[in-house]
Amino acid sequence: MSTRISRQDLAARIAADIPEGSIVNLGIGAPTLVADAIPAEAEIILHTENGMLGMGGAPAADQVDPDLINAGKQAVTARAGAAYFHHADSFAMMRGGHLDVCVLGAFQVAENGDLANWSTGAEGAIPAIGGAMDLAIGAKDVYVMTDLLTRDGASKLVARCTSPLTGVGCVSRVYTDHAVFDVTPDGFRVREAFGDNTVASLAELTGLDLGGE
Amino acid sequence: MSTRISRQDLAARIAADIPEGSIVNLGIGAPTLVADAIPAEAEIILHTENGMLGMGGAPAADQVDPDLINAGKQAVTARAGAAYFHHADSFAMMRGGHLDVCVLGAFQVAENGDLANWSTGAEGAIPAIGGAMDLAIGAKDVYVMTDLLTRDGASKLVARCTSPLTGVGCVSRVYTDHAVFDVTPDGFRVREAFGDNTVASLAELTGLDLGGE
Amino acid sequence: MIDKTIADTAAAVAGIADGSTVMIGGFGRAGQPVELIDALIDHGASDLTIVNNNAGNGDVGLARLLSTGRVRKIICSFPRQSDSWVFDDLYRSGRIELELVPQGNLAERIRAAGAGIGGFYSPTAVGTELAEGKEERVIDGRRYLLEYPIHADVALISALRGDRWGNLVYRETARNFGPIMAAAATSTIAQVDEIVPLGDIDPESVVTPGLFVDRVVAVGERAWLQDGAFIGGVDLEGRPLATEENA
Amino acid sequence: MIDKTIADTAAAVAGIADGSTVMIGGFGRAGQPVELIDALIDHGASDLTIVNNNAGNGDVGLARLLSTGRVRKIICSFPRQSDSWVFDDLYRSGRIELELVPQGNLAERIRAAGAGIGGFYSPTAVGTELAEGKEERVIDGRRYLLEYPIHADVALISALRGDRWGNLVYRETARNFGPIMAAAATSTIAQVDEIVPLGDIDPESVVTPGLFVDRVVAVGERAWLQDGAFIGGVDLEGRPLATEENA
Repeated sequence: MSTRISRQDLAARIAADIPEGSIVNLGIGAPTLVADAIPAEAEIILHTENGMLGMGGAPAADQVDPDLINAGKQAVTARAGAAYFHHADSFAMMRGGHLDVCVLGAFQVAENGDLANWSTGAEGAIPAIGGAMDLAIGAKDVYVMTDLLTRDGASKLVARCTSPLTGVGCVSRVYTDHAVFDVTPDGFRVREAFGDNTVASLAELTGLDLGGE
Repeated sequence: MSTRISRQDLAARIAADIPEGSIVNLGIGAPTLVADAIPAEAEIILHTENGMLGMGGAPAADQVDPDLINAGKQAVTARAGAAYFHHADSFAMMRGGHLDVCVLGAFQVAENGDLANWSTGAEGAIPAIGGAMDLAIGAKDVYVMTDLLTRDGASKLVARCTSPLTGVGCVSRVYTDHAVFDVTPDGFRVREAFGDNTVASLAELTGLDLGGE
Repeated sequence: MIDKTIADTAAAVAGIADGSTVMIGGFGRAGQPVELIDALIDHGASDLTIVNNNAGNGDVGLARLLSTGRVRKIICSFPRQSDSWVFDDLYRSGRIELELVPQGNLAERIRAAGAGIGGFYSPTAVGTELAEGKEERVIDGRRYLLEYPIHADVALISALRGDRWGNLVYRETARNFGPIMAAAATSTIAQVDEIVPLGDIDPESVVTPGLFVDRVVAVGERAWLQDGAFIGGVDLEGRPLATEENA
Repeated sequence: MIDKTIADTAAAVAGIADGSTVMIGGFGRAGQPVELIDALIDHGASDLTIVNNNAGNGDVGLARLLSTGRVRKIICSFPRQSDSWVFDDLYRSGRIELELVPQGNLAERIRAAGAGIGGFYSPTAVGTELAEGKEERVIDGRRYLLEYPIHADVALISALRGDRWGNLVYRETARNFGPIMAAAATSTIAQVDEIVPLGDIDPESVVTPGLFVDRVVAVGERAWLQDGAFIGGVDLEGRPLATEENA
């Protein structure tokens, strides 16, 4: 029984949902895979909050330039039409509502759209926020890309977040390895179930009312 | 009896008081004459709030460029080392305290340093502020350049401004055609009297206590 | 393919609705998008609120727009100029509303709109009559006034060069309000002297990144750059500086 | 003649006092003024508060400064990285104070300091635990938090080229915090790869105008640009991205 798709396939699924011409920020971690899934000829403009629009893919090994990196501090390239700017201008773009889509990782997403992705709240853990709180409130659409379940089998889709929040009511859609969920006024609704997953099986996995009869 | 110096001589007097290396903004009107009084070899960096540092003097007639103007909308030139920037950056320089000196015109200056230079308050007059209020609060030293007396013979140096204020307690020095005055905690003090003017004669002209015995 | 270029100015301003707030770039005439303003006049939108540093010069551009009677209100810092007779007449006869804003507050309020700032404490105008009705707060011993962002439906700006992604560079002091207005408006329309191929603008030197721009239209070399009408400043009372009678 | 160029990094950092707040440019290692930080370590100033986006990488630059024990507090957005072991150890053992600030608030607070803004209402962190103790205000139906500027005594930044007036241009994403930190500090010290004659930098392309810069020191081509140590990102939990175990 097939119930999960690979992270690469999920990245491709997200990339296919982003319209040509969109301004998109990809959070650090798994969401960076979406960049590789965007066809080279597609004009989707990637924003990286450390100061660039028009980010391209990874460079050849001998073209690596330590001054040219993305928010995950990985080496990247610049496309024709790129622009560099400083951090205040970069976050003004984000906070001013000029990004169409951002894709973020998550520890938890609640059915009211709350996002928790910066701290598990675990004792002794070193907190780190980066630009996630700004992305959460700034992008027109906040997509989350994550496994549906933690390694312990707990659902990352929850009724209410127990981990510290990144943003309130900000998530519009969640792409998981089991299914894609929209956040609606009535809670999560299954947009697309992968493989053998059904609304009923997903409701059981998450313990949430997903609107199946 | 000589009691007044020319506006050109006054501009030269102001220019001589500005140290090499200063960042200086010259308000519209008479203060623009100060630019011409700065020796060409002196490196005093002129800021014009419409978006330029390193402003030079007037161009030759056949070199006039309507895209290159000062705050008074007069044609100017750019020196080697100049920089252009947008209005928010330009006023951030001013409001953030990065200018050393500005020279403004005035309708009235009060002995507590209050400045009135944007509106006479006359009925039917069209108000206009421009950057004067930002300069008043932003420059480290606010110098005023003005005739001491109005055409009606009233003193522009006053105990309290009656015209609408531009800034509160902002003026540090007033250069007039009769004398130069410092604004001190005790009120105006004569820094230099031109020609036959004396502290006593200036006190009589202004009706103010200038600290003469 | 992203292509924000538009064939002509009439198409560029199509869709601007009656009642819109329209930011218009420029300081005096430098950076004023004269060709777009002319197109807006032909377009006919009315009941407009205009945001500009000034209130028009001579009988062209913004001044001509004002003369059509389609501007309900203007938000600016310096309406009074030697050649602002169109505005002067409208204002004196009560046919236009004026919101006078110190130039630095005007710039910062526009910048705040583009940057998603809800409000900010400004040091400018404290203790003046323009502080009336504004919230004052003392922060670290200094007095500030609370100022709010100025958003717009449309920005009309002028730049030197643009590409099909909307990246823009400006020329000299004509840059002025263009970059911040582009970010503050829901829809930004830029006239440029020249449209260049994507990649021709150095990414280190882009001033307005394309995400702030919706339409780019080439107008060619601006004839009014050559007409000599832009010269001459004004004194404190708005009279031409050549007139030496005023202190 | 204005000449802000300084012969060497030791002279450039001379005068930085114990107890100073020092902004240090860079995002990760891009734009980090490693040579100036090394000079600051040799200089010996202690009891410092450091403002940087991160909390050091590996054992060089900011990480090496932290390892000296002379940093009392760090203000940053993202301390946890795959190679932040120096900070991690100090933090876990309670030997350094951390003020965690969302990256956009960090940038905007630094920008506010340079721009003379007393405070601003930010949309970021509303409803999160980082909102605790902050004033919230609803403006036009949206919730905001009041944030205050971050000022510094000194900024150490890295740029590509500079001239004797202090004009700077940067390189690619190494620009990051340099321009806003330069404006927010009482004294700004810039290391550049190269000092060029006045007038060589196009006035249209100057990123940091010289009035924000006090000292410029040339360090030559940065050797660490070539050492390969800068590659590799981190995931949500700060582990190297090459490790595929984390979602």
